Amino acid sequence: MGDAGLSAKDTVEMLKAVARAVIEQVDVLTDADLAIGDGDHGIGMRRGFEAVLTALDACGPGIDAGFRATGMAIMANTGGAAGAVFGTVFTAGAKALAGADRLDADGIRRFLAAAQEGVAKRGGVTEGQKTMLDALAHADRAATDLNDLSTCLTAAARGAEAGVEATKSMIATTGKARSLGERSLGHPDPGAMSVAIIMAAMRDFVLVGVTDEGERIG
Amino acid sequence: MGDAGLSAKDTVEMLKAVARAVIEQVDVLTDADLAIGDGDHGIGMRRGFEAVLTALDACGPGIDAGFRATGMAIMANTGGAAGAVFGTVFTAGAKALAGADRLDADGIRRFLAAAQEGVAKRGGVTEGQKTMLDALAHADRAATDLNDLSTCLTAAARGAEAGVEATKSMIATTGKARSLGERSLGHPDPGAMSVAIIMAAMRDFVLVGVTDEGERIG
Amino acid sequence: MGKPVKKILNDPRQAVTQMIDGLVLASDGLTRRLSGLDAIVRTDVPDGKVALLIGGGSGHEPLFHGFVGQNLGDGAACGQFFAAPAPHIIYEAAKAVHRGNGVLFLYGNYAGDNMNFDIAAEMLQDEGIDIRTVRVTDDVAAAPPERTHDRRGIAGDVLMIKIAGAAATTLDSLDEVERVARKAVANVRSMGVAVSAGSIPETGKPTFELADDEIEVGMGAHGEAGIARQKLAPADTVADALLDRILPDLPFAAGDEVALVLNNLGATTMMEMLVVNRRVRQVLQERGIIVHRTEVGTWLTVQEMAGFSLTLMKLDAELKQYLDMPCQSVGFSRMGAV
Amino acid sequence: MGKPVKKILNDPRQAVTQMIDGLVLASDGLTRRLSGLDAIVRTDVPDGKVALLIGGGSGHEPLFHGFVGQNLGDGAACGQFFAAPAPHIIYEAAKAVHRGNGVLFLYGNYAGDNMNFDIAAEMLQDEGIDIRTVRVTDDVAAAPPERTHDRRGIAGDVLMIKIAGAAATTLDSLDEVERVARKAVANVRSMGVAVSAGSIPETGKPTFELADDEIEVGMGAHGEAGIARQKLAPADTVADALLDRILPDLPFAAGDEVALVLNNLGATTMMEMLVVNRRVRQVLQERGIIVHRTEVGTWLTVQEMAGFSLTLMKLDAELKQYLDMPCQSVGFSRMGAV
Ligand SMILES: Nc1ncnc2c1ncn2[C@@H]1O[C@H](COP(=O)(O)OP(=O)(O)O)[C@@H](O)[C@H]1O
Ligand SMILES: Nc1ncnc2c1ncn2[C@@H]1O[C@H](COP(=O)(O)OP(=O)(O)O)[C@@H](O)[C@H]1O
Ligand SMILES: [Mg+2]
Ligand SMILES: [Mg+2]
Ligand SMILES: [Mg+2]
Ligand SMILES: [Mg+2]
Repeated sequence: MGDAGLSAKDTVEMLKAVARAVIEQVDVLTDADLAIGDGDHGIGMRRGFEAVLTALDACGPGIDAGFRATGMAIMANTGGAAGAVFGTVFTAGAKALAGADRLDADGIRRFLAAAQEGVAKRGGVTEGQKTMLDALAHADRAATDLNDLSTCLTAAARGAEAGVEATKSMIATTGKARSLGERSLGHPDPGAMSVAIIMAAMRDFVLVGVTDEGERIG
Repeated sequence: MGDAGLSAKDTVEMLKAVARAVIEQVDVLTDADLAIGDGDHGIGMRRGFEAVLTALDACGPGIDAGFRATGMAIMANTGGAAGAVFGTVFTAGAKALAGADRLDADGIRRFLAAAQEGVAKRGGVTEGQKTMLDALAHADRAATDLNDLSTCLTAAARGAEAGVEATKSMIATTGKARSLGERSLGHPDPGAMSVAIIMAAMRDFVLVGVTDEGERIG
Repeated sequence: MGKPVKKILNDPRQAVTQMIDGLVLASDGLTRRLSGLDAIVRTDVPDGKVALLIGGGSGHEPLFHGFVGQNLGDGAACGQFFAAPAPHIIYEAAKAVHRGNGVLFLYGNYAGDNMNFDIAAEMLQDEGIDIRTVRVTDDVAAAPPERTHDRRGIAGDVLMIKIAGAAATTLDSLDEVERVARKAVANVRSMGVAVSAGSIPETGKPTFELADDEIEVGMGAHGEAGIARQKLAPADTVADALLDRILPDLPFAAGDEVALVLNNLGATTMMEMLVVNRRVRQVLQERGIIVHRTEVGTWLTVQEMAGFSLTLMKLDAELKQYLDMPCQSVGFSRMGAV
Repeated sequence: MGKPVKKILNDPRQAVTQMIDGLVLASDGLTRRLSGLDAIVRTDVPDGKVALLIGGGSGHEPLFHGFVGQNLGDGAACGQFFAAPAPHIIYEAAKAVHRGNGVLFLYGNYAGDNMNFDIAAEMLQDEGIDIRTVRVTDDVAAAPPERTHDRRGIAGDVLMIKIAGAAATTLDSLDEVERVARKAVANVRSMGVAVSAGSIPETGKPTFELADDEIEVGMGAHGEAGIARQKLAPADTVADALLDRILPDLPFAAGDEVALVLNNLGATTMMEMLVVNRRVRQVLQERGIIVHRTEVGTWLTVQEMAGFSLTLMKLDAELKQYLDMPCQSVGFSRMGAV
């Protein structure tokens, strides 16, 4: 598959896999937020993505429908900074994917570009402020010019990881970590970690491979 | 000395010795009150008897004056149940000693009798309710018919101790320990312990012996 | 629990007197301190007013002295930590608020308070001042119904001071104010639950020990033993346990109108108290008991003790009238029914 | 600190919704819940009234939702634990209190709250509803004076809601209410000190660690880092440290009239706060600063966190007028100047 990209149905499956992956990491994300925030990032993301699982069962046809359902569920159920920014990631992504009937590498790049733009606008942030935007930006750059879906997502996931690493050497200038100043150095940004989890889950879903009928192939 | 009893001046010295002895035991009394009360008996008694030391410096002539000054200082500065009952012990004692020009065995018995009567009336208690009244009563009975001051006080102090022992096998039916019911068994009553400290201090003062000029004699 | 609790104080032995200064300053002119005494009185007690004197040991702030104000206490005699005030403090406070129409003493039923207030009352009566005494005995855990005179006063104080204070502003005879206070105390019942201990600054020692998974139902405001030490339980279970003792005690019956108080002993969160309130209301509704007024807050504390108490008072038209009046003090203020 | 804190709750994940039910019940008919939503609104918002919508994360009770009532907030959007409310909750709450005369959004300045309230504001403005936003930025420890827009909102919320609520009842245009709120926020300054941490029930974990002999000056209401972690100090020293940062910041000068708030973060005793108040007043008197009104209590909490914050607001005749008006809610009630 790969090149052909994912059908709407498989896109929904992929987004469910993403949700399950984030939910699994609740403690890791909470501990990261305890270190430089208020310790609720994990439980907030779990709230949001548990709602995503339900929402995806009821979402309409079209690639963008899955992304929109995901974004709205996050926006409505997560709360906090994460609810706004991760909700924006997927609703902005949905707009960028309007009309697409398969999700391919180009779609992923349009998703990442729209997500960055949306978050930057909503959060009033730019790269280097130690937020999830840094992971998005790294993922986007890593995915440039890779036209095979699995290759593109593999690069994007690796890029997101690099973005998390990069946040360790940044001083937070927004969010609850801002007041730590220097003391935020050395700690990764929890939201950036969530982005990495999301991109890795997309990659894993595509690498394992799934037919349009949802049967796993070798 | 002994038979002759104490002069007013020595009585004041004796009461100061009593005050110092109680103040020394602050932690013992507080821990006893922590076990079956609210843990403030020691600090309350210290407040009261620190004021007694000051008051005794300014008190007038006469045996009863020292007892009255002591009782008023306790009443005004201790607070809680102890302030009322130990204040009563000495003010009632003062009334009983009115006119006496020396403090002898008979005076000690009148003091103990008046103290019991006053506390019973003020506290609405009788023997056996696990209060300081039990120590007073035991002390009084032990002192009966002993006409030598030091012998009388030695017996009274031993009696007070026996009273403390007796309270261990009583179930409190008044004060903060009441709600413990059965669980107050085994614990001595803090107020009774204070009575024992007071009587022991009087005994020690007389046994060591002091001339009317306040010089220690062998 | 073991090591002394961190507190932001100066010399602990000065804490009570410094607290009183801070309290008077916080009242924005509503109260003043009797010079050299641990007593607080209203600056503006009207002539001829029946005076209400409250008081008790310190360490329970904002009660008792934080309840001196408009339509509340006219004065308060403050004791040291967990210790009833000495007679001369009560005596001076009573003289300072007396306006020729008698003084009602209202305080919790503890041996120490009873004896010290009685001594003061005798001194004042010797001077021909009319003194009446009403002791709050709302703690059902402290003694069986036939021995209410052995019961401790806990958060029922909040409603008692509210009602007696409003009555003392409204009625013009001490007899009448005493009558209203006696009716109120006869109709109020409470029980508390302890979750963790508070400590006295001067000793730094917790007043009792509770295991990390234990609570004690019915424990008194100074750590006096309760009726059952048990494992930590869900809020609904705890609420039911309190109601099971309180409701049959008066008893409270279908059709009764009540005032409901949830009092925080110190460190419990408002969230917990509101979750408990939700369950309490479910049960009261099932029983057909109507809640006329609810108060959820922090009034009778035991330093940083965690836990809370539940209080119900059965109301009639007269008690409702006084409960609904406005009041203002550092510790308790209400706009009043409008 | 290590082991999960004992709390009297049912399922921790149900705590927020059960708390909201309990809060509405505690308001004795003054408020209602928007069905199926974590939002509370007054039952009786008059037609044509300028609406005041407040809100924020839960876990800080009685703020924010406990401040919905008479002459206070008309409605509140409630988030989960320490998490800003989602946009649709804010949207629905705003629609429920809107009476054709616009809505003022008043909340603490946090990235999460800002983004979620902004999203809702955009949705409402698309529908032609006039929305204005005032963010509380009183925490001087959070950023230097030239970057007040980076400052957190802490206990200044109490005075802000009191004043904006009274103004929204009195004034008939959103412009005017917004003007008063902006004047108030421009004149309020706060700083807090943390003594021990609170914990989120769902995780049972304290939001930060402090040694048994340490305090942190300037720490935020969610455990955000402060300006100095130091050894436990006497109350007077701590009061001075807070004033040293707050007074020069506005600055507050001789002759200024101020409102003074001492807010308990949870487990601190009222006695400690009053001892601190005593010192604060000594210093203000030395500086010639006049205290018009004092509030000492527990409003912006961080669960069972110990510590408190000091807030000063410089007042003019208009702000005093609104501050002195009566108000009533579960979390904050005043009889008003009489
Ligand atoms: N202004 C902002 N713009 C973009 N992302 C932000 C912003 N503020 C915070 N974030 C992201 O949100 C994360 C925190 O999310 P979370 O803890 O759930 O919310 P909160 O900070 O409200 O508790 C941070 O790690 C950061 O990545
Ligand atoms: N009704 C009473 N009559 C006589 N003595 C009493 C009474 N109640 C308490 N006491 C005595 O007071 C002691 C407690 O004193 P203290 O702890 O200082 O006062 P409080 O109980 O008010 O804290 C008890 O140990 C008991 O001996
Ligand atoms: Mg967070
Ligand atoms: Mg005691
Ligand atoms: Mg005591
Ligand atoms: Mg948060």
